[in-house]
Amino acid sequence: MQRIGVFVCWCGSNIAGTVDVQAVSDALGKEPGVVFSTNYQYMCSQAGQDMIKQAIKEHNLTGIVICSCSPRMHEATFRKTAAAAGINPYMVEIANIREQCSWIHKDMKEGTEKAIVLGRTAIAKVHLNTPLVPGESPVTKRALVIGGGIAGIQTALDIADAGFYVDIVEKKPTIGGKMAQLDKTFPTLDCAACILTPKMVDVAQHERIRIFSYSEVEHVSGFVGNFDVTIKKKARYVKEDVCTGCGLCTEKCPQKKVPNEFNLGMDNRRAIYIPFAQAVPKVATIDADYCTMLKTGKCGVCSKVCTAKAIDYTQKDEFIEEKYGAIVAATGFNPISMDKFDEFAYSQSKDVITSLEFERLMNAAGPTAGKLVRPSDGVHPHKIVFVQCVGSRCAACAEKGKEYCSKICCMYTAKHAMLTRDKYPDTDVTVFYIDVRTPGKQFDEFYRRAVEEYGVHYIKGMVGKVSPEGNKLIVQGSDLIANKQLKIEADLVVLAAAIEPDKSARPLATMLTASMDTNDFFTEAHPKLRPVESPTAGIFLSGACQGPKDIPETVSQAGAAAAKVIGLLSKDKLTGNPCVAHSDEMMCNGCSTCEKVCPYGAITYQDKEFRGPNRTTLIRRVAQVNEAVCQGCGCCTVACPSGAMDLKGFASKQIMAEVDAICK
Amino acid sequence: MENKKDVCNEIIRRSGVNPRKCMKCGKCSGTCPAYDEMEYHPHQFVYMVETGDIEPLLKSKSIYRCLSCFACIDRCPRGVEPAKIVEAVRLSVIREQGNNHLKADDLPAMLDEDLPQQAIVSAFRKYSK
Amino acid sequence: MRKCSLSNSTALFNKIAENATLYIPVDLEKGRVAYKKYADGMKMSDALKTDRSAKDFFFPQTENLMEFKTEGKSIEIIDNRSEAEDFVVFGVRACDVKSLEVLDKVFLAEPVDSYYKNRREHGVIVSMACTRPTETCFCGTFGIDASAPKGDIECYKTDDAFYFNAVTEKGEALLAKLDGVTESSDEKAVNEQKEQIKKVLDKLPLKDLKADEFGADKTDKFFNSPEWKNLSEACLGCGTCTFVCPTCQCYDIKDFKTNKGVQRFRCWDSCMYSDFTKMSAGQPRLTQMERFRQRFMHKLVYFPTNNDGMFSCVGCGRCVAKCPISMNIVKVMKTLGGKNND
Amino acid sequence: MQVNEYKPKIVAFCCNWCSYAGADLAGSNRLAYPAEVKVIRVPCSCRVNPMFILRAFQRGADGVILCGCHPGDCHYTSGNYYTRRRMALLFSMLEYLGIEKERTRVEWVSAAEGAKFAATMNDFVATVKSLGENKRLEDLRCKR
Amino acid sequence: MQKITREALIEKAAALLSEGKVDRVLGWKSGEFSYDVTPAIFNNVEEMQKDFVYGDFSGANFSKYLVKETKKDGKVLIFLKPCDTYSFNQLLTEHRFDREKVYAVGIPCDGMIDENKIKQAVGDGILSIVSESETVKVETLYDGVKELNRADVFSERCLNCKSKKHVAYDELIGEDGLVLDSNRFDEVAKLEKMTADERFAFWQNELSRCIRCNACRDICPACTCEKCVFDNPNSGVENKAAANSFEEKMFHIIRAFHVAGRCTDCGECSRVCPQHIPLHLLNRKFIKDINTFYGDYQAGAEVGSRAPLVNYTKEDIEPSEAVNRGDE
Repeated sequence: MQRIGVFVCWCGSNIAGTVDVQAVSDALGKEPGVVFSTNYQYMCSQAGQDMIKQAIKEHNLTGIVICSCSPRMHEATFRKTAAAAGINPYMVEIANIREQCSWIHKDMKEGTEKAIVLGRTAIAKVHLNTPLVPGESPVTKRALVIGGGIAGIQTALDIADAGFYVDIVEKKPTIGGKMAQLDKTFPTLDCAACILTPKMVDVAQHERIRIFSYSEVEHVSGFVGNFDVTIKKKARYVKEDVCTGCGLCTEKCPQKKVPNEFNLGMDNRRAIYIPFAQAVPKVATIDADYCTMLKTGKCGVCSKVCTAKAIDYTQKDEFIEEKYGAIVAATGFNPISMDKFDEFAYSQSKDVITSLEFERLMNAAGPTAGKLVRPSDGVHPHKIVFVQCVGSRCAACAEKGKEYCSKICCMYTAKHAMLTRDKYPDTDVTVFYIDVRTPGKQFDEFYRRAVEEYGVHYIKGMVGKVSPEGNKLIVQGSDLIANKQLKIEADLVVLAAAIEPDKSARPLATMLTASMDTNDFFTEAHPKLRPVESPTAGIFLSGACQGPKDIPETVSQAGAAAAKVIGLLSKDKLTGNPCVAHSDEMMCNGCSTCEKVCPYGAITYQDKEFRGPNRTTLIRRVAQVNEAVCQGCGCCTVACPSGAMDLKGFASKQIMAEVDAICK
Repeated sequence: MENKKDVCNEIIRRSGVNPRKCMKCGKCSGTCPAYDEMEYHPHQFVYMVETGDIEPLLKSKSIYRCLSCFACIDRCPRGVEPAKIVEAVRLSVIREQGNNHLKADDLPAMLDEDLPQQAIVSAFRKYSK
Repeated sequence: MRKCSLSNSTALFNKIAENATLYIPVDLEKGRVAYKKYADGMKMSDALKTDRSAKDFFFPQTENLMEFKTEGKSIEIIDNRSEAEDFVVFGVRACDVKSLEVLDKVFLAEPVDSYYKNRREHGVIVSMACTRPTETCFCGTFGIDASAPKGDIECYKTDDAFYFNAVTEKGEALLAKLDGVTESSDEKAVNEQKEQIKKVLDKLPLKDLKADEFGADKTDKFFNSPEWKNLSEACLGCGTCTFVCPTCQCYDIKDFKTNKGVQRFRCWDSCMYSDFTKMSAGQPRLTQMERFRQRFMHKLVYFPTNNDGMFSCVGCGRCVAKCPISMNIVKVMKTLGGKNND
Repeated sequence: MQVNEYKPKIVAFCCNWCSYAGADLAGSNRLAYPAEVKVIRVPCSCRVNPMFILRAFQRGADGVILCGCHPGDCHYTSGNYYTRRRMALLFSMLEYLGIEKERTRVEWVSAAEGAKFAATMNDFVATVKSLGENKRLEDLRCKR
Repeated sequence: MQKITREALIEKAAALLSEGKVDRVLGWKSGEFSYDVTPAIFNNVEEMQKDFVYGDFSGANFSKYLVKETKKDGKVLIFLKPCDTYSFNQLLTEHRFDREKVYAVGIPCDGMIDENKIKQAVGDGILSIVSESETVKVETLYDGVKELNRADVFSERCLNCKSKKHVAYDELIGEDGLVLDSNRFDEVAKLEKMTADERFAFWQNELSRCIRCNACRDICPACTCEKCVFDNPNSGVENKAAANSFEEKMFHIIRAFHVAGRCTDCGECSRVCPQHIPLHLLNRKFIKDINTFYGDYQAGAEVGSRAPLVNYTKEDIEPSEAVNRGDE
């Protein structure tokens, strides 16, 4: 039996104005288990708190009920008070007789009666309270960033600069991501490589950053502060630490017909390659799908020409196990496939290209060395049509397009149009748009410049059909303002393809038990207030894997994610919320129902040995809650049919006692 | 006019199309092969039904210019299905005139040997609901 | 012997109901039969057995024992026993009549269960012979004569009349009150019916089931039989057999917290339940096999051991008909009872 | 005099993050609602077990209302979605058993919706009042 | 449909036992009468030849026994009727038994007979029941042989059979059937159309008969908790007998809720209820609602599927709409 002390606060006249506090403390003093009951002007004041502390000592109180303002206001205060007097802080319950009583009721009798009921309810709960101790877990002071694009790079740099170790896992042979493929960036038109490559070099040279390029995350277990991760370092058949990146092998390799993915297949590379000149790490990689030596055992040219003796045809995938305190997902995006958009003739004509392909065509390091020509015949195009929202805002057909707005297309299309007009004033540029969306610093000004200074034709309407005719492309679309259907003879058509999360994100999310939305974007813990955290503790989100983003947004989110990681890693120990779920193993039947509703992946199952009747042993599958991961929502407690799952601090019995007390 | 609203609702009900889904991109009109024959165009059909300004459409010949090729349905990014609206509008007019219900039995006599299958089906869609 | 023509039965029932609450078996929807409080004109069922036995009248499934009223920190104990009202249960079959004898052994032995005794004293049993016993009946196994059940009043229903014979003082008193609606009669029709019933009993499929192997002091013989394992294998551990049984008398005492205090009540319990007789060290019988064995050993061995050889099964066959998996005392007896039952 | 005015007992389960804060806000703004409403704070609406709701009726509650964050705004991302399914099914079942459907309600109240909280409670109490005492899910023992 | 005989099953079991593929057989054992068939373990063919039966009263769903059986050594042979296979899958989904220790043979089923319907039709003293293709011959003590229409004495769940298709087995005897369009929700719909008062009266009458024997729970393949909340003194709802109509309702509502989305509608609860309470109408209400609100879902149709109550969509129906939809 608890020894309960009741403390009724007047809150000046806030409570005492409509609640007879003396009557409340008298009535509650008569409740079973209550050994001390009093009231005071301001319980939260130093004097009030001292009164509580003294009563705890004098009356050997084991439980405290404070009838005062909302627990959202002063629960923490009174818990500290209790702790200072030597009793467990979770033995305190608050009866909210201000916000939910005195402030809403005008009648003294009514207010007093209700306050007594609320007090009795809190007493009923305290009777069943048990001391709770928050769990502690150590923090591994190392972060893992998955994805080496601008998002991952920025996050890694920020974390490392704060003094923590960071590993970047990048599935491609080099870091850099999509930004490395871009030509110029809006709205300032500075060259993407000029601002990205120095950061790549910073990463490479940073003493606290390790890059696992050509690598993938294979397995993740553990929880916030204590993740165990297995990284698969794919065999690149080149010794990374020996290769000097001289590039001789990539010139001598006889296999010349490998589509160059960096240029989106618009030109070819060798079977051994370095994706681009500024690659980090600048190390060659052998493409096992094309290498004659690896496929037939006959060739070995690269090995012969390599003076550093870096080639190793026997290399195997390597598995690295490492512990991390925090994991950042920065898996980025890809343009969606245009294969299903027959109406735009993408697969029929080489001269219908995506914006990313256009980006490579304009890039000085691209397949045409920056010269804008038609991919089909290398002729300079005089008429270019840009089509916006291809696959974006497309709700009709899920396998074709995406329901969301891809956000970046309006701006890069304006950029492409402007750059084209700037470099080739003889080329006529038309943009079909549904809406032009330019919320961003200097964004609308940028778009207007494209129209006003560069003479880009913007037509409100959508292209219905593109049909190749001879060496021209007939673009049929509507002009909604003129209420006309247009047929434009174009030399080149550029499609602003929607973007989607990288395909690797879904399996990764499963490994991380991080939730995703239906579009495979990672969900954030709170859309407004916790935008860079996953609901799963210790998992953070950076860049377009959380939703479409442009570079400035990505960089700022990357910094924010880094700040969150730094905040986590700077702690030596994590103190959990003790009000977490726990499973009574004697009753659990291992049905996995609770696991399915847990938004945090805090529940796992284990085969455990139990003592059966008559000296037998039984092995049963039972649920276990990881207290460091559980956030205490209690969803599992209701999902569990056997009642094995309960929530500390909000136990079923406690809530039922509250119900009983209210209905008395 | 009260009646106008009823007609619109009836068209919406009959076609099963929700014109509010339209984001006014104009892809339907950009796609339509009969565009130039029309006074009002597919995106306008949808808009007119949405706003209830249906009278001019009912009177317009445009609705008979639609080939029921369904290109607009196929291409519409929002799944609005303008051709179904056109069809429902046509039906409203036809029903008003009392020319409803083409009987299947009457058909063979009217059929041309060379009439493509698709056109028969389309005609059914157009005239015999 | 008194007689009342069936055409006069409403008058008879009304007469009984004048002085006491009368319960008669009534046909309900979907072939169900239950005792109902008699109201004018109600028709008595001809069914052999009620779904639940007459035990309910004397030992109901839940029964309030006492109350505690709490006010602040004080507690008041309230004894809410009161004198039961007189009642008559009409048409109790031989097996159920016998079951009351079994219950008496338990509840009327020291210490006397005053709640049970109170009801027993105020209840009059009008028993009725079974003209159409069914295939699940085996009361004969326990020496019960379905043709002559001995309630407070024995009653025989023929095609045209009820015949009554008072057996106990209570019965005589009741029968005397019915003089206005009954007439004197000889025993010819009754004797004929008894003969008839005996012939039917001889044709019952379970007529040869013998209980001789069982009885007092046979614990050692059966307790460790390997057959228990197979017999209990399919048992679900539900309480159907227990709750339809007219002789099962186990109960649990529980407290229910009301808004003003505590109500202490008892309710039937089942030895088949895993939470039966929970003690500080847990349940004494941990496996379903042990619990299963307990039930049948109690009926066939332990009870006779403590009660001069009286079995606590009356062969009513309710458990035979109701068990979800069709495991029952007949199968147990045949399996364990060896040679006599093959 | 309103001596005999019927005062229903109403139990309101409120999630800690939205609805309880909404109730607090109603208080801060002095938006009155009947004193018959008593709030039980739970971490999330998904903590509310159907057993708690039945328990309340057993103990003499005349109405039970559950308040949680708006769908999509759950502090725990998805708790209220589960609540929505559970309660849709439970309430439908209670209705099926002939229990007045107006005695149970789920309402989404955000931390900013103090006014909605008060209005909801006013409406709910009025509705329950018009139904009268809960007879169909009561346990008479509790009233002794 | 192919009629499965006792001999065919014994033959199958004999083969599997002799090949060493299974160590024992979970089957139906004959009883005193034609209808009192008991689930039993057979360790060899001789035992089967002696007591094994298969027929109109082999209705018991054995899936739940696997929880216990697979804790033992060796492999058990189980015969599964189509409806049993759903429970089988559902139990697997919930990790309740070890699939490796089971050899499941699917057997077709054309419906099982409800002995209560026979008893109602012929009265007391059933001596034997012999089933022929369309009829059932019942020999009675008092009225000689009576002939009944087989279809008239089918159990409720068989009349409303949802599927003749096996969704799980290692081996199938005979041909597989199809998932059927049953009218199993008609009764529920009928109740929904009643007024609240009528529904209340209906359930009050039905549930008031409950004797809390727990047979419905204990036979239920979805009720495999180590300890049921109603048996657990710490759960706050534990009770051994319903003291009043509230507790009767409480038990049945919570039980139905706990199996909602997991109940395969095997109908065992109603079959075993000694008080003949139509418990399936509670479970089916949940199934019907789930189908209407969240799209068709058949528990046990596939292993590992996510039950509707542990799932959601952002567009789910609001509880307020849900109760109003029930009126329609």
